[in-house]
Amino acid sequence: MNHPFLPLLVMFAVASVIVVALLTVASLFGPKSTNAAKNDPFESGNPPTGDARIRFSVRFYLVAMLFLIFDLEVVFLYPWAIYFRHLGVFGLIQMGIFLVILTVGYVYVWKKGALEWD
Amino acid sequence: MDVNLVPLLPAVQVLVTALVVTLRDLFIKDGESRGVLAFYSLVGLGLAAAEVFFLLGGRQEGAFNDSYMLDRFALFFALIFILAAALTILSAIDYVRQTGMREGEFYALILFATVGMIVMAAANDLMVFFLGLETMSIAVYVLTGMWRSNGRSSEAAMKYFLMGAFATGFLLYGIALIYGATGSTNLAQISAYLLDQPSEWPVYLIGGGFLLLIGFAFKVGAVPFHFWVPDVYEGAPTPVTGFMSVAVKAAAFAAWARILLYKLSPLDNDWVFPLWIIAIATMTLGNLLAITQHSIKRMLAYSSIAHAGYLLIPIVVGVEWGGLPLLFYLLAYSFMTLGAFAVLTSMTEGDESKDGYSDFAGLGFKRPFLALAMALFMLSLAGFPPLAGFTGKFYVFRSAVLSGHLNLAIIGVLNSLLSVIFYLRVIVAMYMEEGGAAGKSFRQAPFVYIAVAIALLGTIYLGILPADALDWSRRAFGSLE
Amino acid sequence: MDTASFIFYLLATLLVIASLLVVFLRNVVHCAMALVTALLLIAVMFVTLHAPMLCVLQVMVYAGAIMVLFLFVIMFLNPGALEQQRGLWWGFGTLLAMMLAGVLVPLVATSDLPADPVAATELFGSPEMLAKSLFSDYVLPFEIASVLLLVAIIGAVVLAKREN
Amino acid sequence: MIALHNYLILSAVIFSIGVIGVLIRRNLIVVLMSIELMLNAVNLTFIAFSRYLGSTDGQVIVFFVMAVAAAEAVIGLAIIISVYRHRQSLDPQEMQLLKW
Amino acid sequence: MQALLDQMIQEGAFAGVPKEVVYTIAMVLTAVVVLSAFVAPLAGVTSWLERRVWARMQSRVGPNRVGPQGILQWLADGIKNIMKEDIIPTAADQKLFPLAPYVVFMGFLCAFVVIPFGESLIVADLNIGILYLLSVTSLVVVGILMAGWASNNKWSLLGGMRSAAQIVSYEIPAGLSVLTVVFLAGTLSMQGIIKAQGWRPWDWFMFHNPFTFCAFFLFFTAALAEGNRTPFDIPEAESELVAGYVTEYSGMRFLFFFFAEWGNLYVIGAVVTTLFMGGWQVPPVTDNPVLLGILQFLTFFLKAYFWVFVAMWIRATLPRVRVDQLMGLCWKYMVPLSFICLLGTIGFMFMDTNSRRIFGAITLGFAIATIINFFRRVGFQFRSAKPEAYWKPHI
Repeated sequence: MNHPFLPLLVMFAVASVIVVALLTVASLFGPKSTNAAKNDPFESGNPPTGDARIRFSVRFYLVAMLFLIFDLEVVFLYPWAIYFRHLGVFGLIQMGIFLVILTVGYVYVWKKGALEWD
Repeated sequence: MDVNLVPLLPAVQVLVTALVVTLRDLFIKDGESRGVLAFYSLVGLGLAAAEVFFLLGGRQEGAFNDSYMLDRFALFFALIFILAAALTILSAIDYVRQTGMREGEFYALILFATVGMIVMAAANDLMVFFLGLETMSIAVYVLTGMWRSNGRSSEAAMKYFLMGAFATGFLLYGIALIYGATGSTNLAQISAYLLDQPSEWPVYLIGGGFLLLIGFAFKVGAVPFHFWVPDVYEGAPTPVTGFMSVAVKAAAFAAWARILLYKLSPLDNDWVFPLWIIAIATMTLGNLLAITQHSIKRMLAYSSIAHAGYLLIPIVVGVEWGGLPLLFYLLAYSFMTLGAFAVLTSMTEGDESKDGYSDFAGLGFKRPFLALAMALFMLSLAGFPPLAGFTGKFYVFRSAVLSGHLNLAIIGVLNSLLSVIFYLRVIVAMYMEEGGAAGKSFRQAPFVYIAVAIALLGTIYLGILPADALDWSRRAFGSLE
Repeated sequence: MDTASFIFYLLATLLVIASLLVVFLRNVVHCAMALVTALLLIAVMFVTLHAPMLCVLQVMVYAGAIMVLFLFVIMFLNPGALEQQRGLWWGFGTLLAMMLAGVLVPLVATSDLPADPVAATELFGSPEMLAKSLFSDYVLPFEIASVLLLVAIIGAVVLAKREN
Repeated sequence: MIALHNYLILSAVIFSIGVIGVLIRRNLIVVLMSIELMLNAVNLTFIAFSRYLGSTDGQVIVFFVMAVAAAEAVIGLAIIISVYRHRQSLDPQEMQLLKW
Repeated sequence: MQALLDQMIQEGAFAGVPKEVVYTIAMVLTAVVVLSAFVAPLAGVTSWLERRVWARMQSRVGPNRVGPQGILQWLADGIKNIMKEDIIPTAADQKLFPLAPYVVFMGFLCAFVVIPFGESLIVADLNIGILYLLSVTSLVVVGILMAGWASNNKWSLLGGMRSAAQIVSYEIPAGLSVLTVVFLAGTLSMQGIIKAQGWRPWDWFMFHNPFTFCAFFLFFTAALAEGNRTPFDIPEAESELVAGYVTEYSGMRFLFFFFAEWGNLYVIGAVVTTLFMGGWQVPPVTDNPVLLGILQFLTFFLKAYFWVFVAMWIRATLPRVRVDQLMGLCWKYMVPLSFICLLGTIGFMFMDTNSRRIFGAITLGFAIATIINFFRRVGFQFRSAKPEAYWKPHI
């Protein structure tokens, strides 16, 4: 029962209650007058044109892809960092190989221009 | 912690080559020749092959707590993979330029896939195997979709990827259940557990074995899970198709042989019957559908399904008789299939792959060498003596007979007879019809000719003088003990 | 019913609902959000199974990175139109998968499974223990994983980046 | 305490739900998400086993499964993008060249 | 917390009540107190202070009407927002649109769980503390994308996408710079990291060696970018994108986003303090646990708030960077740099303590020299310009 994550759960529950309470209060006090103009998407006062769900450039995908791969790299580095003292030079070599291989990926991406934002 | 790095040598060699090729490619300007990359790749593969031979002579050891065993079995397969990679690269040099694919990445990905395969064949731990499999699969998915100006290529990649990832799910679930039952992913410990407590296995262990089986069946394209094969093989760039049908299949069979056939053999009784059905269905369906095809590439895809069926026979037969024919047949199959796809590659004109029967019409007069080689590959695939295919089939069916699976042998022979129809059709087209595509001369595509010649030599050699290779196969499988 | 069981059944119910939503909702973005929910619930389950490290990694890698990638691609393609529901095929597929569940569930629902977890020490599931296992028993998979990630980087650039 | 088979049944059910998604959905991205769901169900199995066997191996394996899932997601989505460039559709039924 | 409770239970403070109930009630109470008496005023006062500081730096006055010096401005704003209409546009996604602020807000609140205000003043000292913080941050991205997409507005969608791309990119250098500290501390627990440092500045990780000093700046920069703060506030660049992903929001839901943003500012300060500046470490001046606790809290709070102030200062000083500069800075400079910092720190771990201390001292000396130089320059400005208003902050 005395789980280390229990405070987190409690915090979460309390926060939810507060958020919901605030929203309820707001909806009780706030005015409710709707009209067509208010419900339109905001486009700096112009009448909205076209669909808002425009298509995006593929570079967003490339950034997210890079993030995902490097995030995994960081994720692997964390356990290594806390255990590094016990691993010594052997650990250094292990991680060295890992990092060299991924650095090739980094250089590759850079030279291919996937890091350019235009 | 034992740190014995010698067994990693071939895999590391190929990996380093791949890294070098990747990096070198970045520093060649657009428009300059990238021929040096293919050269690097071939040299690296050659060195890896030399290392394999060197290691064959020495003592075979495991590394990393025996989670990686580079025994003769693994070395045998490493040779097949290196051979397949080298022939693929050779036959692709002109093709890649012609189709506008990215050369550096193409060679590098072939090499990365090879690394994954070597790891798969040597893996003595389910996690090592799994990661090797994924490295290989992902590289091959990308290779399949690399011909970006061609819509078929990316669709084939899509299909291959979805099927592969779906199969991965099953495979992984199987690994999870086996891990749960035995408390380990190390094959040595798993098999020790199986021998320790005979027949008191929990149900989910057997279930895990079956899930692994499904995963493998997907990867080799055995019948209920074969439907992706023709489309993917047809859509992929031709050299990649050759690589897939040989190396990927061999890698899957290597892992299958080591994991299911050998280490989990105590569970055999449960899956012999389903496998028997799968084997028969795979060869029959593959051959029947191959007859109806109009494209040689697609025909070869179905033929590759059928060959997966033949290769399943030794697996049904079991450890005692199945080892030698499985390995030998894979070797023979590699040569003839790679050769056939190399010829097919040479037929490409510009952006179009000329792979219909009609495109081959009259090739015998235009390009006598290519046509002759193609004819021999077809005959070998059909199982005519004195070619490699015949020897391989002979030993496969012999093992079935000796182990008392006479029915399998009979169906196999009947299937081989059936397959003659569509293999001979190619020869008929080449020598008895006219028109069709021109194919490439030696001057236009010298490397394809070299690849074809190597494959042809192998096919003939294994057919006429199989003794050495048989001996190798026997000792390779024996090293699993 | 004690608290632990209550939490388990609550999580399990929510998880099944979230997974069903992933599969049956018609709007792709809604599916993605349902999947995020399912992944978070699985992360919470990891905590109840004494795997706090895996829990945060699950949130970081799956919910925080993989799902962002999915959302980016959804935004990139913006399929817009809702997928049409097709009664027959949906029913058939569902039936097939239920047959699979019918095989899998009895498989694992046996009584020869340990009923109680091994008494967990303070260290079990801690980052230190995980690191110890990862860097002594799983060195080789770790290195292969780097190759895998490299292949993924190269593949993604090859397939998705526009040629200059 | 909750017995192990509860967790296993749960993950088998989630796995099957993922399979449903792969079989019935026509939107490739959702199919990919269903595959991710399947892998996660397997992760749950691993973690449950690791807890009840008292071995850390299961947790380390999940580490690797995450790496694999990430690589698969990256490649899968890249392939989806390249298919979309040719087809302008995410529906496998509309691929004309290759029959599904 | 736990120790204190255990002691009280032992002394018979809650006789007859089961232990679990006591714990649970204590936790709920703590959570309520933390949320309503600390987090809310903190974010609110920060918003007021930011406007004040910013105004002074631009020779304006800023809000000074509600309460003394306008300090209750945030309450007035809060009440105003509660009275506002909660508009959900017809074109918006009716399910995800209301949910998005909630996700962002929760992600921000969850961060407070692991922030160590004192030796025993922490809601939960998880053994994965810092990773937990990073994972919570990455969850906010989902909320932002949700808001951007659900609004069905071009500004929102573009703002959300940019914001998400920016946050995820800067998470890499942030994670790598945190790693340098994790290396030195050998633990992921927030308390463990603080305990590995001392109260003296030269015991802080910031001045451990030149590389950690560099890592500190990288982390702070990356954290600002993750919080969408100037100079990295492209996603909300009002001249381009109106208000980014919050364009369509109004009333309470709008407030939640901003609440999270200002609160997040403090979280950044707190994390920087924990990782690089010795956290709550105080000189051992007293044995009284209560007094010590207060001292620790004040130390931590002030250190953290100093960085909040720096963030405000930066916002008032620097112009916004362009979007391509933003991504280029992250991927081409900060990622490799943080890698170098990491490798350098590893190198220093193999160095013996004494030689290591020399480098630490040089780093500290450099920092002090910079600060002194800064004040010299400021003094020069004052002397030559004689701006009288500077000395009247109470206007």
